[in-house]
Amino acid sequence: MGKSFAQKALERASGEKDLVPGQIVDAFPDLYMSHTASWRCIRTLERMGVDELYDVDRIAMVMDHISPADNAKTAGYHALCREFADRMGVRKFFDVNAGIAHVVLMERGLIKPGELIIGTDSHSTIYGALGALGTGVGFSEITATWVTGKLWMKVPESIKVEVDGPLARGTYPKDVMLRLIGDVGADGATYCSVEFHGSYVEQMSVSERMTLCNLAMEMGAKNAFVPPDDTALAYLDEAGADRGSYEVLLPDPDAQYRQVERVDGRSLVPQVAVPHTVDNVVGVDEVAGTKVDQVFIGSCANAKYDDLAIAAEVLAGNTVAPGVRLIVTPASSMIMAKAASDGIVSTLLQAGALITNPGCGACAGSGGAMADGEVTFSTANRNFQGRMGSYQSSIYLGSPATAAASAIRGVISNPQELLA
Amino acid sequence: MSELVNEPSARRELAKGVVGGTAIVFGDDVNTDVIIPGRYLVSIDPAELAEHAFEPLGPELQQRLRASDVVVAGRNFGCGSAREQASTCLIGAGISAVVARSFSRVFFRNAINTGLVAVECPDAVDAVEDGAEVLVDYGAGTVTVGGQSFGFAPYPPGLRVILEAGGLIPHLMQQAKAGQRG
Amino acid sequence: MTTVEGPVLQARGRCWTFGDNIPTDRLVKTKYVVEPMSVIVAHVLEDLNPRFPLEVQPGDIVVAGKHFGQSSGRAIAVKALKATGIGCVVADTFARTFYRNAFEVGLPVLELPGVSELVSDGDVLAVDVAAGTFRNEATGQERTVAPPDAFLLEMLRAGGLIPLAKKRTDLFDPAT
Amino acid sequence: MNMVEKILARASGRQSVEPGDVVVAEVDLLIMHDLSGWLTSRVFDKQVGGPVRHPERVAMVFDHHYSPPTEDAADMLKANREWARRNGIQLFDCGNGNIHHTVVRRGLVRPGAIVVGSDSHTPVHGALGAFAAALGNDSHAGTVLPYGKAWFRVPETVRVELVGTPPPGTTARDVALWLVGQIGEGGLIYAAVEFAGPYVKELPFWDRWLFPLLCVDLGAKCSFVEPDEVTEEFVRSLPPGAADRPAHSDGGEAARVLRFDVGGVAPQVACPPTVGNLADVSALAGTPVQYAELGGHAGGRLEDFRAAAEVLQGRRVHPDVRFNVVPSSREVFTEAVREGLVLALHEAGATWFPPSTGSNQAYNMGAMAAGESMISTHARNFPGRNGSAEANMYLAAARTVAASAVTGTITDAGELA
Repeated sequence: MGKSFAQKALERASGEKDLVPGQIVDAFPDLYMSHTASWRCIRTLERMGVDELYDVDRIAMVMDHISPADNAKTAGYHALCREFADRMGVRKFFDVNAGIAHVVLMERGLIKPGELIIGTDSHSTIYGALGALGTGVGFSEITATWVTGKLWMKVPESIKVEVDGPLARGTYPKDVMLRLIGDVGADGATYCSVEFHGSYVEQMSVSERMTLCNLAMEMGAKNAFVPPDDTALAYLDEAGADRGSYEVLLPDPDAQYRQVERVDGRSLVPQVAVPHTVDNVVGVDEVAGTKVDQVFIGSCANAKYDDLAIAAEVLAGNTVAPGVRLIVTPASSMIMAKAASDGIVSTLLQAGALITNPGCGACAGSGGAMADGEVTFSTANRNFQGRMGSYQSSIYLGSPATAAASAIRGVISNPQELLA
Repeated sequence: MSELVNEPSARRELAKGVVGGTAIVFGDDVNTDVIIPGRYLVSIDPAELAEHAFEPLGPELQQRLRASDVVVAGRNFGCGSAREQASTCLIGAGISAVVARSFSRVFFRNAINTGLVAVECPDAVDAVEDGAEVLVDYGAGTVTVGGQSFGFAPYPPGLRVILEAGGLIPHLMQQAKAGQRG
Repeated sequence: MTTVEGPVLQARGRCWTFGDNIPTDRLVKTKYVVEPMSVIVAHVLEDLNPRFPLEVQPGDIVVAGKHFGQSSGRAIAVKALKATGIGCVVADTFARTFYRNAFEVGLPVLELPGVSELVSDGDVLAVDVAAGTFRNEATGQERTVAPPDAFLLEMLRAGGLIPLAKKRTDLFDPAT
Repeated sequence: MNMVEKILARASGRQSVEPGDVVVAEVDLLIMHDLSGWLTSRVFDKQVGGPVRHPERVAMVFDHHYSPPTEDAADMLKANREWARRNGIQLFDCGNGNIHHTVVRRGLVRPGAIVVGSDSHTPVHGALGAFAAALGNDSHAGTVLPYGKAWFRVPETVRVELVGTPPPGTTARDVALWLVGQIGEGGLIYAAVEFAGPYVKELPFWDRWLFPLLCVDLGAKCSFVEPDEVTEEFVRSLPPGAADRPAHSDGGEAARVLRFDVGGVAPQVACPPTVGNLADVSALAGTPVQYAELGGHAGGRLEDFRAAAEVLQGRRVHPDVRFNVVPSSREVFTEAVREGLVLALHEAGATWFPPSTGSNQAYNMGAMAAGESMISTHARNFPGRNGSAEANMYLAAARTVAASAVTGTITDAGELA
């Protein structure tokens, strides 16, 4: 019987053969990512009284969640992380200026096909866009892995998602994923490895695949996966990952899937996740006209270069509606540089956007807090109650194009009307 | 050490293999932003976190939570972020077990790793009403509700050791000590 | 029963001394600015003397060096000092916005160059702002300076600018 | 009469005024930021009430927050927005820029006008030949909002004449910092400080700006540079606004004249704990810094970004330093993109932040842990303003800030290898 990607990746990481779904193994991850929560790992390590680490080169720390520090306490946590990285020789340390951990590690060639990557962030599923098995864990587990190099993993069942295209103008991978999450539900893929296949996925850029894999988390996935192809290898080349340093793992053609889901991109309209759950998804026209106070274009789901370019395309020649705040937070420093050099920053500024420093920004509580009764339209991946300020505020999720159109009109709007 | 071994009273009961008491019942898809809002993640102290557990749902519910021993929930409990404080705050609030139809996977991992009993038992969830007495016999693999007993798949031995040690870090430290002695 | 309109312009009480160039940021730290006065007053000047907010008594007198109350023009700093119930502030010199705010919120203050050399913490002082007189009862030293402008004294007696402006429509709103 | 006296006489309907007179004058512009606006609106609503007499003469600029980090901050901004809308007041929401730079760039400040605000640096508008003073919330709530008026005591004028040409590498900010050290904090309490002399006359507008800005640290009530061709040309570059009513001194009114030769001034650093604690940059060379920032009332100008870009050319920010760049206004940000400065500084390792007051008091950014140090173009360095009271803030010119960002220690740009 053929093997899924996850079976192969966990066999590689555990050194065991012929794993079957449900089996629990000790796996040795290739990289342990911890974001601003690293301070908790460091404190835990201190209390354990351990100072010998398994392999310091597998530690990656990125100060992305509260960047820059918002008070003396968080400044102290950042300082603790810097001091630790310096003392222990953590070379993959990225400070508050770098951007969102996932994006930073990928664009710098630190995530490679076939690898097992764990992170203190649930959206670590994103690493599947380069054919790695990425999954989120708690900070105790990261600390334990620093020390022992291993952690227990259950071999997941796999789900195959086929996306057919092309997508209609004004719809994007974000719309594909929101539709899919709406269809299968927030727990539709719990503990599963979600593999994306199909004609349209093959045409997607790595950035678009990142949006797919990132949002797979919102249907409960353990990890996500897009088969690495020439597109992925070219991305890795540019990111500086040596081709000899990794092995592409592909599922066997006769791999077993628990289920197969299909999204027909051709018939898709822009989708919106309505408060307060990500699987509460409707076509944009059903909520068009809802007043928004704030629009946030940011997060690891949709603040990559092409996301900013899409927003700029919609915003060009338009201005943000009076009374609406448009916050744009580029996902990384490299994305900011590209956007500054090719006119995207200018276009956004002229439209009235507030461009912040790269990082998680408002998605993780650095700014963008709302007062009672306010509404944000966001390109992020969560719309849970109270995530951005008041428990009595609302978050709608959609693509950068829908976000930009809604900023221009001051109400949730179908971007297809502006792109026509 | 006090921050690592979460809530000693819950552990004492664990040793006997049975935990439980009054249940508080939730629906499906309870997410981590509701369990412990992101703004409080600057703490890892169970007691401090417990003050803010379920804050978005209001003070009345929070009071009931603190007076309860078992969280009973529908599908996909703990969906959302990987924040370990989602289970730590429940321990701080005096919760000794969570019985749900299903868990999000990161929450499930975090529960084991912080020493919180988390069992999937849909039949028991069907039978529970708010405020009922729920006992989880963790060794026997049963949940008892009002005289009725429901089975659940016992933890794999590897995970059970972690849980019984009070979580992953205490488990590692026990191992290290044993190693030193040996 | 008598009604006192505005603050008493004479004060007699124990003195608390502070140095030169104290900014309003340190009277009321930024993080407390938006808090209710009951919270602010529990932290006033705590950075410079943690005992002050805990032990200050109504009628006590604050004595400072040069340029007291510099930096931000926030009146909240003066309101916080007033809320402690102190009788008045005497300083070698005041920052201008602090001085102005003091009269506007009704806290008596007296500018007396050299005063910081005349006092030690805990000395009992008697100050009459309207007369411009100062006496350190512990040392017997006395000083007299020109009192504040008549307009400022009128403001103090009215209880501050807002009550004064309501009364003196001839000044601020002659049209009505 | 001098410029200030003429403006106060006109606005209070008098033929003439003299130092010491108390006058009630018509106010042309009241400016408030998110914090002072909130405090003032509460006093107004609770203790005064009623309509705002001239809402078109009131502007609120959200600059301490560029994006609220907490629900409490969001509540404050929402209350401010609603209060501004209810009273018909002009609002410049988050991201437009620093309060003083924004109202100037939008053409709201005119020569000869009376400008008041709670921000202590409000006197900076004397750079345009306005009479500008910082008043407390109660003045605004009690008289400016309900009646359009405020009381003023006419200040004595002290004329500060600057002569000489500083050495290359010494910028206007260095001279301004140095002057605070020379005159001393609180050295000119209550004065109207006129900046004059050949050095000042030769400065372009945005460099002149730095002098009235510092007068608050001298204890002055207001400060000004007599309007001249430089002022006129600058005002012509602004969007049209209310009429200009420039006033000029008749000459010889100053109670005192202070004369300084700036010919030997080296680049300066103001050290903790106060703005008047000055030293030559060379005396501090080697002091480690973890943060560097271009921003604040005194920074975030195009001139600062150009100076930094020049220093950073062919160099990179030290890995241990976070170098934050905060434009003073949306206009400056847009122009910086156009000039390629955004890309140049970003690629050298700086991080751009939204137009605002940046790390001023650490509302959105700039919080430091105990023992950390920042060097910046900001206007203030009191302990506890930016996170821990055990953190250190050094103030300097953009060149010094950029050079220090490169080496990770306080560095004179002229000494960079």
